[in-house]
Amino acid sequence: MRILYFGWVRTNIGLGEEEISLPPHVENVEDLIGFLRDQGNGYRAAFENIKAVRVAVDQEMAGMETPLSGSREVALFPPMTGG
Amino acid sequence: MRILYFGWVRTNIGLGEEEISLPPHVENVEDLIGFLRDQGNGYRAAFENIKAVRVAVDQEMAGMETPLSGSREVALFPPMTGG
Amino acid sequence: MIRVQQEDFDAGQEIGAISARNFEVGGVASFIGLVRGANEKSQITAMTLEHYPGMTEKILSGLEAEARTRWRLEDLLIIHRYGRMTPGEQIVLVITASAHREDALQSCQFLIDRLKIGAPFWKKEETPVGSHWVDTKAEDDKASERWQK
Amino acid sequence: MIRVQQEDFDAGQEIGAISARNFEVGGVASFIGLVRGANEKSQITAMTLEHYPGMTEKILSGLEAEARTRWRLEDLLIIHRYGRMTPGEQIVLVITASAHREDALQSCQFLIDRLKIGAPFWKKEETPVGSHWVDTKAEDDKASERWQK
Repeated sequence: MRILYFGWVRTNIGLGEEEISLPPHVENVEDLIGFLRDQGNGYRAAFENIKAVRVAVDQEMAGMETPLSGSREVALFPPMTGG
Repeated sequence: MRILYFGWVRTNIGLGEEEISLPPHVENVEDLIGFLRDQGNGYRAAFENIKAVRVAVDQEMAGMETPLSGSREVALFPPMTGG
Repeated sequence: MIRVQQEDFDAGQEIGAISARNFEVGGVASFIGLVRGANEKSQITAMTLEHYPGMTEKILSGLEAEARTRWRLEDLLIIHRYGRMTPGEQIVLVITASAHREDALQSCQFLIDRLKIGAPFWKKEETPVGSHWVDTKAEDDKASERWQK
Repeated sequence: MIRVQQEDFDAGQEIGAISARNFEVGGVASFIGLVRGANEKSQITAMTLEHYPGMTEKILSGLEAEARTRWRLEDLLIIHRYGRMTPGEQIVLVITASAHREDALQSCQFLIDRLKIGAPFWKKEETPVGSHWVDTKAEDDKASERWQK
């Protein structure tokens, strides 16, 4: 699965994009973040406060419960600051 | 006193501006309109519905009771349609 | 700044000039009013705007002062034309610039709402069947009233 | 129409083009967001806007569609830049055109309010003492919420 990072999620992790083969127990967004958090210090820092993290699954805004089966792309990022 | 007309007040009366020596009994705006109404058909048409007429005395919005003594200029016109 | 003039204006240039001038500006709001080719009832072939020279400038300056008191503005421009115009021509331009977008947007709406019924302009429309003075709209009164403090 | 681009834009020309195009247009509202030279806390030397290619276009198109449903619009343009910009540079342009000024003004405010917290852009400010990601402001959340139906 393609995982994208933006804003300070990206700068904490140190990369903008990666391809990850998810283990079978990762069924939804919350599982994914739990899995990523164990991938190293940068990941731990990025996901320390999950309330501050927003998620899009296949470019649609999603929640912690959103299932990932069949999805191609998940993006994790801080609240948006456009305009 | 200088009297100015705008909008359909002007087109009814047929002129945009005139200099009038007011008789002594004309003390406020209401008196002035009553006086003007007797100056001919165009004036009567212009001031037939006084509620539709707005007044400025020396370029400040005024009411029917506004006194005219000491004023140099009175303008009579329909509700404004700017913008 | 206010300008009352017969000539057309270059809205784009005015907006560009204001947004380029000042590094404190975070947002520039603008509104351009134009002559439409038709209203709800009929086709419009031309529109003539009459105004009250002297009082117009006074009222517009008063609106500028009020907007600058109510909102934090870095810049403000009102251009209002008078005379005869045809459909597609620009009548009025309002530009407000502020550090904060909300101040720019609110003051721009305030100014155009107030101009509609509070500045001494009168519109006469020409249609294929004759010409007539434009009436005030009830919605314009309401739009202006919401700014009453 | 929406455009997401790195290059600067000519706001004046875009506004002029929209107001000139259509005789049904009675009012054109616009908003330009610019990089300020300072915020409440410090001087800003530059700002970088990161975005999510693909999703950005999707969100902006969705906002365009929603605005066109809620208001009677003749035309609508959103240009949003990404990349590094210095103070005074333009970030975003919203233009709305309608037969009626209220529709133009309201939809313009709606779009910029929604863009602020609903489009996948992230701002990083550079200051003399380092760079930092910009936080969402509580007032921006409130501004967007008022458009909830």
